Amino acid sequence: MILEHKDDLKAFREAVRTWTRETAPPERAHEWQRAKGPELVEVQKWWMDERRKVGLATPHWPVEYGGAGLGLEHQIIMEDEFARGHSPGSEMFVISLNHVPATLIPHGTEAQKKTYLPAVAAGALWCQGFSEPAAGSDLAGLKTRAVLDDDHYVVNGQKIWSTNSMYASQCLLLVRTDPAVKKHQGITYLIMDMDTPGVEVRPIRKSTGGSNFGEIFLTDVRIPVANRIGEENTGWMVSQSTLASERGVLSFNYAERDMMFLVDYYAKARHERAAWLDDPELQREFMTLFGELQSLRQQIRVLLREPADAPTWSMLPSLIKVAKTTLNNRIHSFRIRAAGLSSQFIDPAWRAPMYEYLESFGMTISGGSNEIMRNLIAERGLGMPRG
Amino acid sequence: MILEHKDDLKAFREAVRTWTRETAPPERAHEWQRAKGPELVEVQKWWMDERRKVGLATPHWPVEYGGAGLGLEHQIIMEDEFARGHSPGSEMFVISLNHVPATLIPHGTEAQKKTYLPAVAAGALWCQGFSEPAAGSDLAGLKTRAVLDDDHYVVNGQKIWSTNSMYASQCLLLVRTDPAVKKHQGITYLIMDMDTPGVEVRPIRKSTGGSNFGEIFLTDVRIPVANRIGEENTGWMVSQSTLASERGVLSFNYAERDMMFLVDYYAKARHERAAWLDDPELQREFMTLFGELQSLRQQIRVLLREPADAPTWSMLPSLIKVAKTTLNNRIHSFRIRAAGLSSQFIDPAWRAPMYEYLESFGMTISGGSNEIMRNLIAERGLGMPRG
Amino acid sequence: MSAGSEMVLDEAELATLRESIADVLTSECDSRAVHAWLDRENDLGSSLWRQATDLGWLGLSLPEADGGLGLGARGLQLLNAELGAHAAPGGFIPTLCVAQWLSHVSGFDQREALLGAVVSGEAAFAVPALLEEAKPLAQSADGGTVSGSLEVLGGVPEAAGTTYVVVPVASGWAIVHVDGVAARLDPIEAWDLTRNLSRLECSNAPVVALIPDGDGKAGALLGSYVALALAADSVGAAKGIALRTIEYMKERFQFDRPIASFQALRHRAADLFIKIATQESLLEQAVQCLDNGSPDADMWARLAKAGASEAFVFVAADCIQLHGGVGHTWEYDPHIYIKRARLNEALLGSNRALREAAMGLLNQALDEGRTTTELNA
Amino acid sequence: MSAGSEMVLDEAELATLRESIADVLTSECDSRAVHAWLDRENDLGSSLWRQATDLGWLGLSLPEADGGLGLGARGLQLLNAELGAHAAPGGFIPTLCVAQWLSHVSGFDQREALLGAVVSGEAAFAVPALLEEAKPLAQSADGGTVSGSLEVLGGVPEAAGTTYVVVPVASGWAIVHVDGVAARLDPIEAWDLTRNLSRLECSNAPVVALIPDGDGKAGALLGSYVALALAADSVGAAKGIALRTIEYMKERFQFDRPIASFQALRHRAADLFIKIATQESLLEQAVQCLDNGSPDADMWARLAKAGASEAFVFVAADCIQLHGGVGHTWEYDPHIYIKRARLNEALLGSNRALREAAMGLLNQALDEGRTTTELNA
Repeated sequence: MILEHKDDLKAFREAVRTWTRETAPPERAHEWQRAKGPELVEVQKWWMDERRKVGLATPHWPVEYGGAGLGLEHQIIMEDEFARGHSPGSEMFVISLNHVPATLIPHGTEAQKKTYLPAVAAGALWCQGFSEPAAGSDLAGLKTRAVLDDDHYVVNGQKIWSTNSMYASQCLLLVRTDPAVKKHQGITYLIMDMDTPGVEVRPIRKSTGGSNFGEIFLTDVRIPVANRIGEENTGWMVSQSTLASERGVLSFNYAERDMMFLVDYYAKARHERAAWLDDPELQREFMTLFGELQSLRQQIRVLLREPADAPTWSMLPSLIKVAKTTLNNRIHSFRIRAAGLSSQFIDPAWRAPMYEYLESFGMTISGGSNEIMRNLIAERGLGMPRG
Repeated sequence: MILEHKDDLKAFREAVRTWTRETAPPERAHEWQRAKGPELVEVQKWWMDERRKVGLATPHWPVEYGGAGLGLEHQIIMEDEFARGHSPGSEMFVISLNHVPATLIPHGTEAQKKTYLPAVAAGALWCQGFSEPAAGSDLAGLKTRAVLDDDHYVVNGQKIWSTNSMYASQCLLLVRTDPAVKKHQGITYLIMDMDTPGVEVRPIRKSTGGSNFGEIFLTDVRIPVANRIGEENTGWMVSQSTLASERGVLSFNYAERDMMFLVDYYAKARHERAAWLDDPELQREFMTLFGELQSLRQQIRVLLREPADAPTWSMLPSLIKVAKTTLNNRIHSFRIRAAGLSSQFIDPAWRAPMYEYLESFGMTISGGSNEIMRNLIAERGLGMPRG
Repeated sequence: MSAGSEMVLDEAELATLRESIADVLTSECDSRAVHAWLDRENDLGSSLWRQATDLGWLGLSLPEADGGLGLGARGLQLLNAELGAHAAPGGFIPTLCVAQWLSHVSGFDQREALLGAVVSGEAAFAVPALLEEAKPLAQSADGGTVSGSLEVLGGVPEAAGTTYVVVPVASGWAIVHVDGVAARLDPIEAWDLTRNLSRLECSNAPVVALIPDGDGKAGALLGSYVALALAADSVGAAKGIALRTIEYMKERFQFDRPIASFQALRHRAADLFIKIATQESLLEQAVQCLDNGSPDADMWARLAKAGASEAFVFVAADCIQLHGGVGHTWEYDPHIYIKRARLNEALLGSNRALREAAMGLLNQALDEGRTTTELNA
Repeated sequence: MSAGSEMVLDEAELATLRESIADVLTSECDSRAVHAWLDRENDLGSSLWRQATDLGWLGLSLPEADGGLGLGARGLQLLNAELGAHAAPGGFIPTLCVAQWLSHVSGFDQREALLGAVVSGEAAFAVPALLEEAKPLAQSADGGTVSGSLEVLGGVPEAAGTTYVVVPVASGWAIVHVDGVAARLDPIEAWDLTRNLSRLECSNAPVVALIPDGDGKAGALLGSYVALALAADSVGAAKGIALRTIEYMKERFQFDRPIASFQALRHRAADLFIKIATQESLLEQAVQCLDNGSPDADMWARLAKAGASEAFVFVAADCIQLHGGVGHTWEYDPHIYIKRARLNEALLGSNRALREAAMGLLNQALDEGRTTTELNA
């Protein structure tokens, strides 16, 4: 019904828009905007179910794996319409719908693809076990140990910052199988069922008091060799496919929503005759932020146009990463100062300034800290030698 | 007449004040304020001559070398009164009056002291030949080579950033006498007459177009061994006495003058009803800068109270160095924006905003760049290990 | 109205006092204790308040005649810097500042009773959270009662005794006793869990005492004490979290090196201390002026609060980032400080308004032919 | 008033054109040539102007009907970014912007003559240096002449031909021919030696043409072109000096390592490019809006100029420091750029005023029920 318009982008957009409006009417947006924690999981599961009913859960997957083979332009239209329609988000399923196929399709066995891809398409929530407490930005420094015992790996160690691990059924797991070789060698990639004995997830509380990621403690966890993706000790290479699967579509969706929010924020301020509107300094600061957010949207559009297989390394994703995360922090810092004392009261409202401000500090670290990004920009982008 | 009051600080201050007002009446301040280049040299020589007549040129020197043995508190009073009286500056004689005795008195021969200290007291202008183009912040990396030839060193090489070297009669010179050993060893300290054949000084043009330092080119310059300060290859050790001789008195004088200037600037703006006074953002920015400048004056007073021979390394000089130079830059940047377009027109007025702004970029580098200061603060002050 | 007080302790004695306060807080109010307090697992708020009373902290600044140690603004600075460094919970700022203020204003007869009760820990104060912008509450015809509502800093649940609120009225400042009936304090839930914010509801609440303030100078002085206390808290807290962060960076290894060894991070750490040092000295200026009874104290105190709280926000925010991934988790310290920093920034009045007020005071001084920058040399 | 124009070159062709401009400037206007120009040792100003004429740069943006290449705002951006990158001397911005503006406003009969003369290099323009704040000059009763004085950007000594000035008058904008008698341009000595600033003195100077501007939209459009050109110059120049600085840092050794290898400096270099990239995209927004004839072009152009010129100041200033000791000497490049940056910042109107104007335009759009942020996805 919607997918039948896939060859006519205009009609496709129209169909997505109509469906979105009917399925998740913007008048109900407050319901999902205020959801947090398990409630948010429920909202996103419901929304993904609805998308699935009309073929919009995995339309970007290859046809042979149950997708519709739609291209990037369709994804962008979808994300654009979802953003404009104030629909629920889907960021919880980023690993399931993007990382899992990006890893399994090139590197998985046929059995793995047949087992896991349909399950993911049907709504299984996956998490990722890459980061470790001691490794931090040095991802390849991971120490979680896997020892082969007959047809199982016995895994001991600890993972951290694993988004939604407390709700996930499976985990994309990196383990060390050979501690004697260089750190990038000796890593193996496994699929771990989260209900395997010895797996314990403890939610990590963030500065807001909420939790959306956890620590995964692994004690003598037995994972079948059949769950290995790729050969033993090739995990680092396989993981590059996982990490490369993020193509900016999510950033696009976020930036679109951020601009809609900022425009609404301003309209509301005018409507309420907010005091800050009379302060020239704050006026100018707002216009500066407004301009930079529009600029970010322009940058993301350039990023989406960049060919995925460009021969040279592009600075753009790193530039955008730093720019968007610091801009986000500055916008909410502005809102705190514009609101004054009341910003310091706990406020359950959607996107309360102090809540968003605190959350923004997660962004400047996760997904490659801004310090790592600056290293990359300087070294790979500008050719400045390492010290 | 003034020195006779040295045991009564209040009377001493009064005497300095009266003399300053009579000798360099503030009504004539515009004469020395607009002086630049050779004209400024003349002004400062005249002023130093006047100071000499009443014993205020070298009062801080030990009595045995022709000084009056006055302490730091007297120097501070003098600098305070000179600043308040809008008198001419004396920064050209910093090396002559501070670095030379601080080096010669502990390390020089009797003959050197007898030759040079009276000459300096009589008005000789010295310069310093430490920095080199290739060495930069790595002072000890100097390459200017001195080879012993009978009773002379034959010197070849190049010095840079040598303040007032085009007007100087002598130079405190660091040379490399042993290139085979570690860089801090193998350095020798010499006194060089600037009229020795083979010495060529080229003024360096600054971004303002003016010059107050030069490059010194040394070609087969023959310097008598008798001009060596300390033993051969101990020059680095000797140079620490030179560098330690700056005790913050000059910073004190500058900060006092800067605050007087800022207060006058503000009074003038009010008098002329400057447009920026109506802009709340600029009002607040001015008050921020005003507060920080007062804070700097407080910091410098703490610095002056710190014992010179304190057992532990103090962060304070480095903190002040970065704070004062960046504040200076910010103040003039503010003045540029407050003035608008007219700040971009060449203006011969004293302390024109763009002139001072451009000059301020010299300060963030010279005397130990702010980057070196940050290294020192982190390593020595905060105990953070080198990478 | 002079706020001058003579210094009763010399520098070495002040240093000893500061150390003794720091020692108590290091032992009673370390990171673990504060975290437990946030999770409602201990009674740190009231135990600290009791201890402060026992140790005489609440009277540190008050004149000796009022049962205090006579340390004035210097005492406020010293104590609040340490409380800030340890992110200590409690209603110290409003109680200390109002008491200090009451010892310097005149024209009411409750001074002895009120100040005595503060020193003995039986009374606590609350002040308008936005003191600089506070609008007068309605008074009854005879001026004997006030009615209306107001957001206040304070309302000290940990204090066993009586709470009084300083309430702006048309003719000055009314002291109102919170009796839970005519005057009620309802706690406001705020991000910073180390401070108490409340909403005062007055309905014909009897006025215990009235501080007349025809020319606004009394209110300005109270504002100066609050400004100074917030600045001291900010400077102390900024230094506290910066030092903790540097310790963490020395222990945290990445790429087989302590992250403290990365030059880009070392330079940022240095910049934090450069900023802190600047604000520490600006605060020093305000302390000296308040203790000297300088007519410029109001200006410097406001500039100090604006600068220090902004620096605190900057420092605390960068400390989150310098911690890496754990920086924005509940279990580590930075979030405690960034929340305190943001609250300090908002309290008393916006820093924008405070700097404008400072410019007004500067203009006034210039119009009166007074220099505001005089310093001994 | 629509400024819409259709794009006549595709992306690859634009890239080729950009490269060809860059090639010419790299060969004719490298660092050595610009330094010689500052020292009055060559005639770079006029040789570059001649070359620009010969290569058709002055007509790049103009409609094909006017003898141009029809590149519109895109052409202004592309050319000025390259001129900025090389710190090229000359009066390009006023001439290019006024010509572009004249091709889009109507109501006067000199269009063909004036634009033809620009393309052929026979005419140059000057505009009020503070266009956004320019006050009308006095007009004679019949409106035929103007009198008064005004600071202008332009007055192009290197241009062989005739100079015209756009002068604000009560009813719109008068084009005045600088004849040296009734209208005179006196050069203003400025820190930035790569630009021409002049004081216009008019004494009953005849009006060559009048652009009526009852609703202020014509003036706003001229301001948008100038804003866009200044933003492009700023972004190009910021990138230019940043790249030169990084090259210098790779060659400059300290402590036996290239200074480009110090992490603290590498992170600062990265930050420069993050800032530049942001402003480049904001400029892109303005270019698209101007070329699409969007009613929001005036808003975006002003935000682009404010942001880009501030970023340029930041970048050029940090490049001085990143150069170390030589950074503030005459012989190295950074001072050329910081002076250009500071001038860009001041031109047209203060960035504070431009952002306020942008907010006014945003409010207007919202009042008209228009979104200003629409982008294709």
